[in-house]
Amino acid sequence: MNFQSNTKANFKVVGTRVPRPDGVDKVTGRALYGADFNVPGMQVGLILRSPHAHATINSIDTSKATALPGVKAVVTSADLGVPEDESLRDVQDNCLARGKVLYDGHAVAAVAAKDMATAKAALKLIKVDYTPLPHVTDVDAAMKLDAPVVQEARADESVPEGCGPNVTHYCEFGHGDLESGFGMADLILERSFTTAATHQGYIEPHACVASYGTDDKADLWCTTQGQYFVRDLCSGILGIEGSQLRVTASEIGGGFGGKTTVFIEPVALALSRKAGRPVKIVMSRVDVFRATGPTVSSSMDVRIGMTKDGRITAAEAKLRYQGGAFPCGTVDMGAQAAFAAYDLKAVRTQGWNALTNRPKEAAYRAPGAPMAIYAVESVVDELCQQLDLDPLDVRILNAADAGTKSSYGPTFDQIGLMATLEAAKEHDHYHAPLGENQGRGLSCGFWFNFGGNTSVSLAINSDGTVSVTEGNPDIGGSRASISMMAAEELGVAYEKVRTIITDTSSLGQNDVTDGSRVTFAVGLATIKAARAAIRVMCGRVAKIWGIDEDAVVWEDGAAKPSGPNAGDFEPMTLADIAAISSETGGPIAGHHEVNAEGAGVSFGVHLADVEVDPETGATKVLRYTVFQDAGKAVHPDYVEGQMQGGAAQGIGWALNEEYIYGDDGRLQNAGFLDYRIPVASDLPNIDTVILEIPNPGHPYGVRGVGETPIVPPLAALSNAVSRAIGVRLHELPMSPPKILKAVMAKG
Amino acid sequence: MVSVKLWGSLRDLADGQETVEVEASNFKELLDALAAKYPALKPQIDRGVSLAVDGLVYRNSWFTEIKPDSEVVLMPYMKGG
Amino acid sequence: MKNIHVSTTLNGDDAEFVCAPEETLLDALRNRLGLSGAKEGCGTGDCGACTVEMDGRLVCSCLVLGAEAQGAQIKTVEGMAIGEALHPLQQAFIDHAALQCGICTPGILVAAKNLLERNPDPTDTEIRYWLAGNLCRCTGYDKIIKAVQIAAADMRGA
Amino acid sequence: MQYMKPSTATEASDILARNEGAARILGGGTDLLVQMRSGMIEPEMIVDIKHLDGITDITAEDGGLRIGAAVSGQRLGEHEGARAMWPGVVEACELIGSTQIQGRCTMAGNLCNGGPAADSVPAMIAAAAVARIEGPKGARDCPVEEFVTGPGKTVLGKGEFVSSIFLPARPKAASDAYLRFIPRTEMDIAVASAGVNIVLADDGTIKSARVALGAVGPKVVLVADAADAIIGSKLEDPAITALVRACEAAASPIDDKRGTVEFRTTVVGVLAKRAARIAMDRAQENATGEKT
Repeated sequence: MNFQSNTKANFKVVGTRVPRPDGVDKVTGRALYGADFNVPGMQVGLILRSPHAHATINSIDTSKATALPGVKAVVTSADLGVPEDESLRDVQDNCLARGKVLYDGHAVAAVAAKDMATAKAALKLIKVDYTPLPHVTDVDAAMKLDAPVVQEARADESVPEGCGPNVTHYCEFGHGDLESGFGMADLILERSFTTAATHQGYIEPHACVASYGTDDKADLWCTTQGQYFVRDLCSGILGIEGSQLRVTASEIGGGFGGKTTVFIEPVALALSRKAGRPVKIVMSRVDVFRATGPTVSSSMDVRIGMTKDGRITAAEAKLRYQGGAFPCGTVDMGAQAAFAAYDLKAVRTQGWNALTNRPKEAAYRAPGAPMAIYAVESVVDELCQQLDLDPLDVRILNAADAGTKSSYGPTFDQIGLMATLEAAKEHDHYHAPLGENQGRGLSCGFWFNFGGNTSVSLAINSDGTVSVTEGNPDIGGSRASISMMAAEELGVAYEKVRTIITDTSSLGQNDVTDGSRVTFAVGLATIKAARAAIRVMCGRVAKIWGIDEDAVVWEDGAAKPSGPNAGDFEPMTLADIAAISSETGGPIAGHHEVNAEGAGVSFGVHLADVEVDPETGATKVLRYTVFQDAGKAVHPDYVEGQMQGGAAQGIGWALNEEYIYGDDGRLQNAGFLDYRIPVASDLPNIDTVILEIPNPGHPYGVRGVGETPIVPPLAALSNAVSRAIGVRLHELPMSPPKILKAVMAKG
Repeated sequence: MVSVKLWGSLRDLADGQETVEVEASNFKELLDALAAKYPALKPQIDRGVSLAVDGLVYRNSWFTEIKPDSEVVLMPYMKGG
Repeated sequence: MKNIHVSTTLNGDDAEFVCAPEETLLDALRNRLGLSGAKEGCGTGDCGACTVEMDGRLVCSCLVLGAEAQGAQIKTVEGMAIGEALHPLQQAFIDHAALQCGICTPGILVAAKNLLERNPDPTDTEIRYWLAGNLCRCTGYDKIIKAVQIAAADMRGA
Repeated sequence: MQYMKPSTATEASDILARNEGAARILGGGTDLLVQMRSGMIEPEMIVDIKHLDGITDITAEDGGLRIGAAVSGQRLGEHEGARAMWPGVVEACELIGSTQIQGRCTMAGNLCNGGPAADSVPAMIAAAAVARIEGPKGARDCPVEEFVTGPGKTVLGKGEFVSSIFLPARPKAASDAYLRFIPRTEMDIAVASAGVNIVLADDGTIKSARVALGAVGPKVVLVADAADAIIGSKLEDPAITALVRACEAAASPIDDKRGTVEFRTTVVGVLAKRAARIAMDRAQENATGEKT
């Protein structure tokens, strides 16, 4: 039979809305998350953090803490080596400061003690002698030539002469002749924007239990988006071999990119090594905000030229991002994504990254894209307003499509942007009447999507059931979609399949659950693993029937003769074959290991209706609709869930969420009270329209869907607010004081 | 020969060219050839690059086949959330 | 530090535990009584992940002392299902994909159950305001509200 | 640390007096436990007052209502009599925190915390509520507007605690309302707030009024000029304009992470205007028995 990939059209399981296999565990409280895991003899680990935005550490005196009864270990960066690899060194220095503290909340030392009270008392006994240094938290201030220097000599070779000392990276993308393009425009608008740093805001704080033996064998249980990456980082930092550190991922209480690195795990391992006992660290919410990765904050200039009939003639963006106290390349992705939705003859984006005294940036859902696209989509909207053009028609007129040379270089293959725009145009939301103080905004969004390293093992059990083993934590129902694809390929009932997520010692490498990769890449590997098992089963049946292996085909969950010439045999089902596997050659399994490519980009379009109270500046979201190309939607409920959840995060970013630093460089709102993520009563129902334009890179046509939906809400909300109040804001979040100020300034 | 399109900030490191030509039949040969011909590109290649071949983005697959008429675009190594 | 002996009723059963005076009910449930369904998301009453019922009222168990449970009736997510039968809310949450990561789910289920016992036929707006203290970062709340409505209809019919 | 559960007011007062500075009252605990958690306070003793006689009761008294210090927001909201008589106070108390916080928080605790943004306090001050204080020398009463002396500071002396809040009797043609502004729809601290209490004359004009503003100064303020602006009116436009001006003039807020001086000053006037209109509608309905 033919095992080549093909894009399947008729599905039995894929596309249905089956109950997720971990559902009962998660509605009964039985599921074990990071902080729910305990081992005997466990000590409590606590981390001492910097009260300064920027300071030299002259000395750390841990003697009194070490001497406190009940304290089992105290560690500082002196207990770790200095990794050669620069990015690993940055990760380590972020987990325990070396020489300088670089931001408010930067970890300095840690203790392990018999209980929380002792650990707290021990932290107070650690004496750190600091010399405070000048600090900088704003990106534009950090870019200046005379800005306080966060870290010396961190610029890479891309940074041109003449940049300030905190600029670590520069990038530029685009094609065509900008000046002649702008020359053809009837209207050119140039606008500047800023966006605040936002946090992923997962409800589960980071937590882990480390158990390090005197034989340098260690186990780590933690909440993470990628146990393998945690293993690689921790074994590098601790200087132990990867095989000797087994990392098991707990159930994960949200990540959104923020759990793609380590913060406490190497510290817990170092404490456990020194204490000779298991150590558990659970971060407080305050520490999560102060010391784990928010996204970048940005300052941006966008210039776009348009003809009076709505054709964009040239477009340019300058993006300045800060990603905290360590170099980061997020601006690369913003600069590439900024104009992805448009078919442009002349386009250029430039990006700069600057260091600031803020926590090290971590990935957050489509990292780098939301802010850049917000700026672009705001200017496109204003051009439409000034030229009196329909904003959706203008998007359709300029939309990227198959064959478009994208703003970041490659020529697009099949993409779903036009279909989503047309779906939005046909939808009744776009034509519904609006009342006083109400406005409608729209925005396109884009994300690249990735594949990546993936290993899947699939066993056919002798009772005719199927066990799938994979290595990517299930954040939003992926066990269900993986089981569905296995069932689909094997032709068995969904209920016959159970998918489990295993530890780093039990399966080959799996990249982090990021880049909207899991349903795509793990699904692909699962389908291929199932095909490998089918090949074994067909071989067994061929022997039983005494015919050629090629004369056996797999259909509807059973091996059948390929045609009348192959012979007349009763089909043998998977269960029939499994039951006699020990007699026919032993256990039957399939596996697949791949660095999956061909993920396929994803586009979305969002429509938002808002009402602004002109006397208070309060914005109420009245109606919201998400249109997105999902490729084949394996489990439509969870595809819709990604679209709704991303939209809600983007709405929070647009309206209220922000990192607020005081003049002292300290974070002022490290808690859910003043870091305001949307609550249930803030939001309307979020309607979804799934477009299914198959991805040719996946056997079932699957595309990643998780990240794109956070991108459009920023501009959709800003465009809606500006149309509601008749004046445009150029700053996120659009908190009520800013909106009221704009309304009052308008008069 | 394969034509490789460089992103803007790499062009200064490759004698100002937007497109460079190298002899390569796959991703790995292409990276090696680029680094040999334009040593200034090596730091970025070592940090990681992705490659778009005929519109599909590959993050680091050495043996991805490249045909002489393929559209090849170098991109920064990408990460997601 | 003098530990306190506490006798309470937990999901209908007598329960006893010893806790430190400053120890929260949440810590007592998780560390003394072995029930980890209530989660700590913030420790300051701002996220609702630790929601339990105490004498018929919803509380953030992170803002209640363990000592205060003396003589009280405490109900947690672990008490919602009866034997093999899930509570209609639990079933609706599974059937209608009202959870993604699931960390907020126990708190939301306890809060929603308390609402439906007071108001069997709430409006969407009433559900949204009742659950405003239960943060969910994954779902955008849409499917949660719908699942509560479906469970409410189911319970009215039952 | 110790956890104490006194059963009489004398016992409670005695414990507090003997442990001055080291003991803290536990009512609903929704502020206390947050402060303990953050390390802001480290009490040596916690005095749980929920077991004192009458402390969880709502009782009729002299035509008004006495609300025990441990009555939760949700319980107050369930009390039909309280809702009917002082809807503004009840709705203010119901705005303290989430449903879960409502199961525990109390008006007395909200008051004793001494914060300028406490939701129930402007409504209580507008209502001319009176705090009953128990102490070593027995009970004494203190008008709520005199209770807080500065941010986090109150009139409570050694061994004293609040045992109840008294909401006075009121005529039929009267009502109150409370509004606050928060950036979200729930779960935030008030950025500005206003409580308005009015009594109507037979001709439908406002006979007397009290207007209190929150989060626009170091403590909640009772603004006599704002009340004067609407007394004698039926909230016609000039009276409303005068009310807004008086509130803006009385506001002396700060810039912080929750709002700016400009924003708070503007919005507190808007809230006072809107609260006055709601109170007026309610009072007219009470006077005529008809919905307006």
